Amino acid sequence: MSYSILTCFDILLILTLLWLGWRLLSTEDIFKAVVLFISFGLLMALAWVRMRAPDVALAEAALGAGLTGPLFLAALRRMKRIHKGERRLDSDENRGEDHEADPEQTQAA
Amino acid sequence: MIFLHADTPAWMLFPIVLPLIAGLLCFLFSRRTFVIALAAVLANFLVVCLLIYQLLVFGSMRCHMGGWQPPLGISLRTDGPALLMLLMTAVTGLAITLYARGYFSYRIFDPPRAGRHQRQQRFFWPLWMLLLAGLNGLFLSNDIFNIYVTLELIGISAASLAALSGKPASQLASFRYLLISLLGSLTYLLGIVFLYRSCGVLDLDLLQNLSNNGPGVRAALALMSVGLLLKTALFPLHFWLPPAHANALAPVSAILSALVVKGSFYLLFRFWFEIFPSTITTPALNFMGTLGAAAILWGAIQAMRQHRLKLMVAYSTVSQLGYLFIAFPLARVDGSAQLWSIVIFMALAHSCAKSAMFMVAGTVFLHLGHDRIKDLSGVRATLPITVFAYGIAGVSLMGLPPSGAFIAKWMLLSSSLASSQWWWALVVMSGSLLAMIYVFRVMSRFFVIPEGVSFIRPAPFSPLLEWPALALALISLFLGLVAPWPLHILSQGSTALAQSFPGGLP
Amino acid sequence: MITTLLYSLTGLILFAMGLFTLIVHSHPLRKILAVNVMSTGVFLILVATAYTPLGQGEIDPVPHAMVLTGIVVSVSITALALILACRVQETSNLDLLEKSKQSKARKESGA
Amino acid sequence: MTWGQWLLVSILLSSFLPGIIIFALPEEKHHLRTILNLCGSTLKIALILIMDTWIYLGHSFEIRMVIIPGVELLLNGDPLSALFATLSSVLWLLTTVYAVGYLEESPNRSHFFGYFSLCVTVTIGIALAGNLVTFLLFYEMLTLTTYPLVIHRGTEKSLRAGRNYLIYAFSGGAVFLFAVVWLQAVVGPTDFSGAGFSPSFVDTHSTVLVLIFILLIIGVGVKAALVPLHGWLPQAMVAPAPVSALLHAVAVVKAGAFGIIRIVLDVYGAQNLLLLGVLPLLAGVATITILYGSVRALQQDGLKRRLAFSTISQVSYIALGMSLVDQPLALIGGLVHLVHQGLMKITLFFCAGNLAETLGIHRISEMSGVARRMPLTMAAFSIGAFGMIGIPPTVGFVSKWYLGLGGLAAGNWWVVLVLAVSSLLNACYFLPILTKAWFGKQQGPWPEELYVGRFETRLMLLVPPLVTAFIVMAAGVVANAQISPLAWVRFIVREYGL
Amino acid sequence: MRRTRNRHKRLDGFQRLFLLLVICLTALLGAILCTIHGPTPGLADAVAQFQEQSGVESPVTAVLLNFRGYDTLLEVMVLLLAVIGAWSLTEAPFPDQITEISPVQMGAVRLLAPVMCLVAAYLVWQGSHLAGGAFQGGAILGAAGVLLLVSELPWLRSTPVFSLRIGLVLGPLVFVGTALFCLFFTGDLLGYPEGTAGWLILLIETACALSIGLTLASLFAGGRPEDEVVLEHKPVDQSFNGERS
Repeated sequence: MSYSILTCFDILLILTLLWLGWRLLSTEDIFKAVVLFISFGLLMALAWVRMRAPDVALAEAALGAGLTGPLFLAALRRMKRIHKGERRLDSDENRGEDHEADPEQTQAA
Repeated sequence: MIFLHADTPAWMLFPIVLPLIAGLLCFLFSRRTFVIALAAVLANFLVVCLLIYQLLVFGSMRCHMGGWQPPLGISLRTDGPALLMLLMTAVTGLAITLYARGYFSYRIFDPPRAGRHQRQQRFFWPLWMLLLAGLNGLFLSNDIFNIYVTLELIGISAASLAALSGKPASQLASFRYLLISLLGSLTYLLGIVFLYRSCGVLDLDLLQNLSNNGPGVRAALALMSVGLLLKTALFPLHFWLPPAHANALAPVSAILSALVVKGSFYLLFRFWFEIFPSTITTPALNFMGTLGAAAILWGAIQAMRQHRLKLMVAYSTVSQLGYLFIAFPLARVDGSAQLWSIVIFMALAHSCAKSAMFMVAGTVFLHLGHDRIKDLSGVRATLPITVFAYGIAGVSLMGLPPSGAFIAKWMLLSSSLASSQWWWALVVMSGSLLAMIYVFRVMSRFFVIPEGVSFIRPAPFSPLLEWPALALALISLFLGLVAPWPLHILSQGSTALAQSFPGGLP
Repeated sequence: MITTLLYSLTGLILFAMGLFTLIVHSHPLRKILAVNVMSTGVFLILVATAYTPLGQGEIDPVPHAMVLTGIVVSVSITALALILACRVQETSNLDLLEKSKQSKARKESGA
Repeated sequence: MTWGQWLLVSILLSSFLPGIIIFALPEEKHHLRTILNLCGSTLKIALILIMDTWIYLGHSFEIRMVIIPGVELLLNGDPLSALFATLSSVLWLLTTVYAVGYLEESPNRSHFFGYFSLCVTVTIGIALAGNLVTFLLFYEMLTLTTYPLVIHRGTEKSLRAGRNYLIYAFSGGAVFLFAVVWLQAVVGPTDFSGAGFSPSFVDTHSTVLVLIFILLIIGVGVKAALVPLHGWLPQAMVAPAPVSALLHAVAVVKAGAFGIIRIVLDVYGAQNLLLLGVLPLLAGVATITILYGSVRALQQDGLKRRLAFSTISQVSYIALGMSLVDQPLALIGGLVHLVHQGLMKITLFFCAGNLAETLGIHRISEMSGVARRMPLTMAAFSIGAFGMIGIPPTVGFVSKWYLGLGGLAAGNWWVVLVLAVSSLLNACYFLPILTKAWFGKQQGPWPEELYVGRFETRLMLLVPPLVTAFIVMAAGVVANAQISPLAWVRFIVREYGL
Repeated sequence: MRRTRNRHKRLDGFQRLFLLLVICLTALLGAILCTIHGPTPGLADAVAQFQEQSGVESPVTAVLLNFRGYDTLLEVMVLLLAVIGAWSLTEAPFPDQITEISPVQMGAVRLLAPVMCLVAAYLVWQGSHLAGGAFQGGAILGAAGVLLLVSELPWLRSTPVFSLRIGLVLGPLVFVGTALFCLFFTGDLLGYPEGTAGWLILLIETACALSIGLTLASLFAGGRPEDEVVLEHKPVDQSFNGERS
């Protein structure tokens, strides 16, 4: 009888996972997708526990959700800032590193 | 204390561990990185020579990591093909290391962008050393999951190297390269999952002995092959290769074209003909051959149409990789021993010739500031050695005698004619002719004397830029003359190979 | 057994969804997300393979170790890919800016 | 290694090493370069003469190197290779002298002479090749080493010519490679043994063997400029005169012709070819080429172009001789023409180069009265032209005589007809030049008078054509003597037991 | 963005074809998966058999750091490679603006960071017998690093780069060093001498956890520190770039 309860839990978990996965891949807003991805990761941790893989669950919770999420958010923020056309004035490397395709400039140098 | 003797299997650890440590040190220290890298590459070369000696004297060896026998532990093994690939990596790597030194010191001399060039050099060495470790690990590994880790090691370092030039085009290409290589590794990993599920072991020897032929193994082999094909850039999965290779720095292009694609190809070949020979079918072989033929022709035609030297060389890589696959359908006649010699020869010759060619392209780029093919006139007089190297490398790419590629093409032709599959022979011949056209299209530009110039002074001589390319080109040219040696090494320790196909495939 | 199968199929579907998104969508972040979903799918199949219900024997730890390795690798590649994606945007944006500036300057000098 | 093997190696090295050193020499050291060149070529002649002597005395030597089963490098000194090697080395010495004079003060000489030496090395390699694989090796290398010479001027026109040359030559090479591999797959190793493969294969594989023969002839026919594979040759005239001389008389065209000889005599063997019945095919192609080349030569005004078409026509005499392989006399005619045509054609090209270099004359219409300005050059030219027409006592007559006799002996009256028509045509395109040069009146100043001095032109340009012209006469006069090309060819034919 | 939306709304021909292909392949692979669930032993028994000798109680840790320690060695390299790659690409971006950090947030950081370090240490320690280990501990450390980075603590920017590099390389170096040490003592790479396995594994795990934490935090920072590449205007080495005579 506990078997059937477990199976019900399994099916519920799987459906949620699939739904989250689908949403995060298809939602139009990238930010929303990232948030969904974090929750997907947390749910995955649950799935790992269910699979009797506590090591993987810990790693998933810490790495998958805990670090990948912030990484995505940071990248998103960085890209948005680029999108606004904001420019950093400090480093020379950002000033178009493509001089090499430009013969005049190289020869002048 | 255990001391290393000539017959100690532990020697085979050094080609992996030495570059690994060198990579760490190169990252840790910002000075003398070249010296560290050079020491590692030289030591690697010596150890590989020792390993070959070991193979010739004591035969194929296994080295068990941590003393754990498979299936529990990971093992490395040396055999003929693996050692030849190691040798190829060591020789090409040595030349590339020297060339990279010349390349960077030439560029750093250019004050306005010295900072950027300094940074490129700063990160080139650790990335290259770790890539070398990954490649050596890949060739030696005998564990299917360990191969996955080495693949990732190679993929990440290769993508980082490809982005090193900092040009937007190179970064975009590198991003795609990273994703593709990731996709390839994931597909490969999925294959491992299927394999583990059906066989329950990860060691290649055990997998070979199981000779499981069920649908799980078939699916696994298909998945792994697709993943590796993505990384090998076989037509039509080659789309990522030309931009990534052509936009990178010249030493990086040489590494990517000469070594990285060979790694995944080597695996693919090994899986097909050594580990799972009973799984493959004639239609699959013919399919691969067809793709290879398409790659030869398509790559060569694209190479002919390019306006930039590096792009041309990159497309030529696409074309040359096709030759490796066109050998597949010939397995039905010759068994895998002959096949190994074809592909190994092809790989060796191509690796040397192609890295020489990318070096030439880089040197020309450094001197002219561009690599537009139509404006290359007069280079013959400015960089005579470089142009000579280009010519010789071109001869090798065309497969003219006595280059190593000629030997490979000869074997291809005779196998295909002997098995009355003459259409493969026709493709090989037309591929050579197309290669002639694209090689000499550039060559003739080198020879043009610009209008109104009677005498061109040779450029300042930079030995480290010019000699490595020439040396590699010469090696690829004379590889054909010393063919008995590689064949001898190849026949060593691959007795299992010969037995696995007693009378050829069904 | 049914549990193993259920989770394996889920992993496979996740892999397929990720693959489809990776090829079809063009936004770099979405591509990276897709790759992450794919890898999660593969890991799920692998762990499900090792699963044995409680009290029916030892769990095979090798796939778990493999998945741990895989997770770490995938995190590092994700981080690298994200930074690379940012760089692509930065440089191409700046490149566009430079170019428009140059063309503007050319126009002005021409006028 | 035995001394004979050392001899073979040193014959190759005697031009290879100077070539490599010349590449490394700086541009300015032209004296050192000249000395190197001359020493190398003299040494080579000496070595080859030693080899000839020993071959005549019945020794034979070979170097064999097995690369993979089926691919062997084999260098072999036999009478036939001695013939070609001697011709090449003698003409190389003369051409070197000529080239030194011709290229005085022009740029990129170290480059030029480097490839020049390599080119001769490769030609000698072709002569010494002991099997089809080795022949193929040197055959492809010949294309590579001559290409930089063809495009030496670096102009767009020369690049175009070079491209065409490459496409023709490498396509031929590819066909040849294909045929060689196929032949090996059918009959096994293809050493130049003198007898050809076992006749038993003819019964079992006759269609395939015919096909392979056609492919092989196409492969070498590109370099031998058989119609319709001749397109590259007239275009390659943009190269400097020594190069043209080399291409036409010594290296490229001759390599093709030599290939035909090897295939007919050594690879297939006369008996097998007769059994296969492919010789009429070769005869047909040769006839068409002879007549077509002559007719086209008639239409040309450019002196070098006319000579080029004349080459196309003349080289096919060799093919014609080979197609009558069962007739020893015709065989002698064809073989000896290998030498004779080289001597005559190199004389003509030297003279054409002299005219261009001294007076800037490139066209026949500009040649009126030129003999009064350059009598010695035109005398040499006339001897060469008479040889081409086949007037006794020049060597051209000897070749045609033997070919004709051979044809008659076989009852092939058409051979004589072809020879007659071709000689007539030769006369038609050479005699007007001669009359114009000797008896015409100078019309206005020369196009571009570049040299005024004690002699009619630079001494180094003048001597080589005089020497070759002398040989053209002398070899014809003493054809029956102990030492002459003809005598050696008879020796060869004896060796082949025909 | 707009382009993505458009594409998303309606799939074009190629995409539909691809969808079909993916569905077919998935179905095929699923079917194969269903057929191969047969009883394969896996390596559970082998691991259990040698668990005693591995020096740790947790089977996963035993596989990770003993039986298949070589994999883990390479994997640690992969992590380091990601940092090298990231550093080679770009500098760490500057924050939008230096905002005053609220005392509440500061307090939270003051409280959380040490606790996280403690948790990390505990995870590494318990890795030998329960779930946990270098990766999990390192991840927690990395999270702590992220927390510090987000709070824009000024002293973070003034950390000498060389020490950062040492920290990053420490784990891999200790790992390789231990592996070589074992090689010279037992003749096997990572073949721990009798009785020392537990301690050596703990050593490796501790070093790796530190490095992994630093690595993850560096990856979060998004690029190399500012003064990573110091300009050296040294003349080109004459021995390598001599004039052609």
